[in-house]
Amino acid sequence: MKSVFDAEIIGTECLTPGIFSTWLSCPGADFAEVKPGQFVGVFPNDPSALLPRPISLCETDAEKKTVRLVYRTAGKGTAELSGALPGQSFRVLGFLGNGYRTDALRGKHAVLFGGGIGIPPMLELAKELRKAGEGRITAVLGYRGAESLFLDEEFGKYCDEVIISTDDGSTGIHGTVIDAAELSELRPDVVCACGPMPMLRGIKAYAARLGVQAFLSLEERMACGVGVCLGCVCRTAHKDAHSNVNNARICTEGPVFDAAEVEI
Amino acid sequence: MKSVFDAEIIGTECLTPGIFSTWLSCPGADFAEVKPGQFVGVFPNDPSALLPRPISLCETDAEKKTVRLVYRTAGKGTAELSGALPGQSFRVLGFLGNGYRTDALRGKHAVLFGGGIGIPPMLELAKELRKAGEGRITAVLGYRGAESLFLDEEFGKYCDEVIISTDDGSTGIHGTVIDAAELSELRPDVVCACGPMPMLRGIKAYAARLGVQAFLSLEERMACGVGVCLGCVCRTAHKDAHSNVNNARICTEGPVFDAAEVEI
Amino acid sequence: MMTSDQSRPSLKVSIAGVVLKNPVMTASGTFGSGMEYSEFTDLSRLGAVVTKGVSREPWTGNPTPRVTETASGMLNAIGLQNPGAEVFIRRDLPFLREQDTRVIVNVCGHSEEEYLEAVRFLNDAEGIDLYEINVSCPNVKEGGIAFGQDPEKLCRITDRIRQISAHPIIMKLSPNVTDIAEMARAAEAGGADAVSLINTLTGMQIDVERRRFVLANRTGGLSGPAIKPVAVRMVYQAAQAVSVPVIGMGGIATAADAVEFMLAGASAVAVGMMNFHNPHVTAEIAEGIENYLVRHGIADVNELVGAVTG
Amino acid sequence: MMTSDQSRPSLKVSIAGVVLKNPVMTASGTFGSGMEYSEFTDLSRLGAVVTKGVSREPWTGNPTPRVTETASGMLNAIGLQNPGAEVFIRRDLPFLREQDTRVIVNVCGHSEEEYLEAVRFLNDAEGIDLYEINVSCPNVKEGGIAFGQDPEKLCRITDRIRQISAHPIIMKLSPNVTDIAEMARAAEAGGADAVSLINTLTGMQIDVERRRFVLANRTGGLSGPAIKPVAVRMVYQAAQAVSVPVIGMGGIATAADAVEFMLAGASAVAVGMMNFHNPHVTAEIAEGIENYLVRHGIADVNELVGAVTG
Ligand SMILES: Cc1cc2nc3c(=O)[nH]c(=O)nc-3n(C[C@H](O)[C@H](O)[C@H](O)COP(=O)(O)OP(=O)(O)OC[C@H]3O[C@@H](n4cnc5c(N)ncnc54)[C@H](O)[C@@H]3O)c2cc1C
Ligand SMILES: Cc1cc2nc3c(=O)[nH]c(=O)nc-3n(C[C@H](O)[C@H](O)[C@H](O)COP(=O)(O)OP(=O)(O)OC[C@H]3O[C@@H](n4cnc5c(N)ncnc54)[C@H](O)[C@@H]3O)c2cc1C
Ligand SMILES: Cc1cc2nc3c(=O)[nH]c(=O)nc-3n(C[C@H](O)[C@H](O)[C@H](O)COP(=O)(O)O)c2cc1C
Ligand SMILES: Cc1cc2nc3c(=O)[nH]c(=O)nc-3n(C[C@H](O)[C@H](O)[C@H](O)COP(=O)(O)O)c2cc1C
Ligand code: FES
Ligand code: FES
Repeated sequence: MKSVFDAEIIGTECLTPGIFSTWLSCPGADFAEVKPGQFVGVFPNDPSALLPRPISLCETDAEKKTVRLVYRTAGKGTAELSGALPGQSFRVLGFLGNGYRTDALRGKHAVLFGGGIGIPPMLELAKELRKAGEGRITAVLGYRGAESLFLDEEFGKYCDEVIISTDDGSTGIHGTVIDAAELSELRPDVVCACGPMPMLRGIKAYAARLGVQAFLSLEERMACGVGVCLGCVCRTAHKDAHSNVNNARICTEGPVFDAAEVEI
Repeated sequence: MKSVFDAEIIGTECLTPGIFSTWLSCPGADFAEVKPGQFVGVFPNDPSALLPRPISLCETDAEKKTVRLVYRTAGKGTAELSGALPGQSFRVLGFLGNGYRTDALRGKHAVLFGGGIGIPPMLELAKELRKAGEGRITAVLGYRGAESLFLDEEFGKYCDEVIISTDDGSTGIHGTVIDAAELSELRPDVVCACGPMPMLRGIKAYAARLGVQAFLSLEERMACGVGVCLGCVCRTAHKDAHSNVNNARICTEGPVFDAAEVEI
Repeated sequence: MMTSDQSRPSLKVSIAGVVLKNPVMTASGTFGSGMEYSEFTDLSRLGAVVTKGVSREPWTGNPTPRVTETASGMLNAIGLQNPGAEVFIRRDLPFLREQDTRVIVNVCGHSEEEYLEAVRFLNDAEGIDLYEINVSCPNVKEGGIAFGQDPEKLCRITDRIRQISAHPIIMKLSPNVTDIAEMARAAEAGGADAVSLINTLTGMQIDVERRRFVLANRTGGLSGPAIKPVAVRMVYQAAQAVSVPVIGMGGIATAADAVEFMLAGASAVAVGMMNFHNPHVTAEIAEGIENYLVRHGIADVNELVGAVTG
Repeated sequence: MMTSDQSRPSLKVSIAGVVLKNPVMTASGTFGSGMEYSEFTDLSRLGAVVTKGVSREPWTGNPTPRVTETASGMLNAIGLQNPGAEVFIRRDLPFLREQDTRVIVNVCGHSEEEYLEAVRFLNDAEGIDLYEINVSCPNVKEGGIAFGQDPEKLCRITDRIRQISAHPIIMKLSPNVTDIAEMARAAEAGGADAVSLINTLTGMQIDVERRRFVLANRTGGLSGPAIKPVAVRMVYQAAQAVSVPVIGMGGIATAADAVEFMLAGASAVAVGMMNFHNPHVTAEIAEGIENYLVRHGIADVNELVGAVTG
């Protein structure tokens, strides 16, 4: 069940300049149905910044009731979070969004694409798929350059293969994640992706070429995070059941969509 | 010289419910000309609360570059200050206002009247007058009742006599500070006062009856604290030199005024 | 009646003969049709739920980005996306009817005819207590605010809706006008049973790094605590100008804010953006108003209405 | 010229032929006549100092309380207290003339005649670069805003002042209007050399514990970051409507905010309430704009003006 709960900072680490990893203790949260691909809304303590900041779950531990967020410091909310000391608290709204139906991915060769700050949610997905057994998991992670790598080693723990691509070719394959996937002649049964819009468009086309299903995690500016404000919609191929027009709410029907269902 | 400086909390103590005493370290402040009766403007760290909070100097230590503020928690600014931990910082604007010309009070029998949250600035004045030598210092402190006393014992260190009055008669003299002064048959050469407006009006009349000079410390809502916004004026008997009308700025020409000069 | 209840103040208010259990409503567009927030707040603790704007046909709304944050506020340019009156009646209304609260349906249109069509269609549905007519949305090209900025058009459309409406109507006023009192009087003259205000102030945000408008629609409506002083002023001016009830909104975050609007002249209040900051806020405000009344020894919340003094 | 200077961007802007070393000015009424803040900020680092409103005769202003804080903003109802043009010329102007910055005198009056008298009297003084005519103060009973809310009156008073003015005139517009573009056009039609906006939005605050208006004047003008989105929108609309320069203000707190106004169409900007939060803010903003230009490889600050794209 969704709720507003207090989350206390356990610790924060800087992974690479501008990218932070924070573990939070959330004793009041309901972890019963938490899924990879879901996100939380973190409320800044700054009383002039009133909207929740959507951040994906990078890892969760339902037993300890902890979550890990990995985020780029983009403005005042993420700056406040990254600077908070252990013991400080944030109000958090969660868990939000649909997330991945991991049962549908089980036993297949899933290729997980992550680009830049779209990488964090793919870690929890890899972890859950690994737990779910069988199947083959490949991660294709795209960065700007060698100096901006983060989380790549952690993917190794859960994936059969981790492929790195960089824009400047300073490490891994020189090019986009799609260049990397094609060069590596991957043969996925299903594709999952999170990253900037041009990358998601590329993935949609890539999956279509291969004739496989692709699940894309979309982003949009949000206000409520729970489906009431209609701030966060994306265009859909079919009439969305909630809106009765071709608009689905990313915070509620998404953020994970079947690529065939969204017009991006 | 006035400036904006950082003030670090040394420690905070609750004197009586709702009244706090905070010592602040102000290494960047210019203490050269600090005077009793002056005040500071404390900026909340809350980014939605942008105006400085005027608080009188209750004590200063020019050598250690520390100031003591004693204040009532009236709203968000004072609540934030009272809750801040040692080591936390506030931006402060100071030192503001004219303050008392202690040389003019030296060698006389000065009666210092303080009512409620008007009491704190009188402590620094008593201390400075004591330092200045000779003269006789009487403090008349008005409280609601016995349970709301604060700072009264500290006045004993600097004053020849400390008279307490309470609204409910639960301790000291039952009545106002003026009742207390009259009952005690005080014979001041000069009177100084800080407190609520009805009390100040009473003091003005009291001093007029005795034919002595009275210095009153006035309060008004402020925005800038430095004389530019004209938010904080009071009516004056004569045309004020700055305004060219009968309005003086409490933050600049005041907060201490000769009672004969202001229409209250 | 239990003795503990006898000493409790009365929170009931009446808008055009419709009795609300307390003066706290949700502001249109910030509470969907109640379903989503019913996970957080027991809707029966609210005076009324005001729905997102409903038009006769489904509306797609504006392109994204549609929302952004500002200092103590936000901008939105949703553009009144809604599934249309049929889906509303079939899906949302039955849910609302069961919540033991009043149901106020916010109505929008691009033209006089569209407003009338929507009202005619909704008239037949079960479970609507009041209409709130949104003639003040700054985020749609035609209709909306055009009626809210011209007193003659406002009076005329109010009159036409009143003629055919099965329920009392609240006209929702725009703050983007020179003279709010004139607009309130125009609505009253047209037969409005109540007026509500303020809708959002038109604003804009520019991303200086990308040198682009943040909102796809360029402009959006400003709401939240930032605008509260403007809203309180306009509620005061409107309440001085008309004798129909005024419903106040704009930046309400606490019970004290709600009381402030009532002292300025509002008979009821609505909470908008702050739902996004705290999904429990509406019920907390209703409770806080009761505590205020107890603390001040006031027996009936209606005693607050317009009770500010110089 | 030193080599390091050759790579520095140009910050110069021109308002009606008057060249400012950078686009950062102080907003009238928030900087006195410059004296007090010269303890904190070197005035020569500013494009211009805009004085507190000056009238022909001294004005007493409103009773207190005159100011109060709001969420990310404040209300003021000073009521244009000022010592009158004589004292201004004798005492304040000589100080300002020595500061190596431009001097813009903000002028107020209760009636057309009073504005004209003030301008005639100031015309003879040495050291004034521009007038800013305040026809938008919400805090005085007569004059002020009355001219700022009626396009015909605004055009007429602009024309009459223009006829007699020894210096170019900036008309300062009120945001409390339905259509800001119409007001800007009216000022331009009357011969304004520039327009500045926004003045404050009329607002109100009520003390709920005492159930009284916080300000003695009941209403006051809202300023600060809270109103920035409204100000940016109006500056954009005004700049689209007229070809004279637009001076933008309303909640500017940082260099990014200043750039935002310039992208919306402002040729220069003014900083108001935030002086009270940080007396160094104006010079910091001037420096920050320069850094922005360097970081974005822009050679001339004028390239920013109106450069926002969809
Ligand atoms: C479903 C979802 C999941 C996300 N997961 C992550 C993640 O795991 N790690 C990460 O670093 N970032 C993530 N983002 C982006 C993240 O939400 C923004 O970077 C963050 O909100 C910026 O907040 P701020 O206060 O630091 O910036 P500010 O610029 O101060 O924010 C101002 C306002 O704009 C909104 N905003 C600004 N940038 C974005 C953006 N890119 N997307 C949505 N809203 C934005 C903020 O939420 C806030 O309301 C995600 C976004 C969405 C929609
Ligand atoms: C010269 C001067 C000296 C003062 N000295 C002291 C002192 O030594 N101890 C003390 O407890 N109080 C003192 N006060 C009163 C003190 O300034 C207010 O209690 C304080 O500003 C309240 O701030 P807040 O944020 O807690 O309240 P809020 O209600 O959140 O404040 C909102 C706004 O109103 C202003 N404000 C509210 N109450 C007052 C008030 N009574 N006077 C002036 N501004 C007010 C605040 O500064 C702020 O701008 C003094 C006031 C003045 C003018
Ligand atoms: C996201 C959003 C959507 C809104 N949609 C509507 C709407 O459909 N109809 C309407 O009359 N007002 C709408 N409003 C305006 C609010 O009902 C309210 O009048 C305004 O936001 C001021 O209140 P607030 O400051 O408490 O948010 C919307 C406001 C927001 C923030
Ligand atoms: C205390 C105060 C006094 C003001 N006095 C004047 C004035 O005398 N003349 C004028 O044209 N504007 C006056 N203004 C309006 C400001 O110049 C400015 O237009 C407005 O405050 C918006 O800018 P800001 O949000 O940066 O403060 C005053 C504003 C404040 C806060
Ligand atoms: S963020 Fe409000 S509907 Fe998605
Ligand atoms: S507070 Fe601004 S002049 Fe005194």
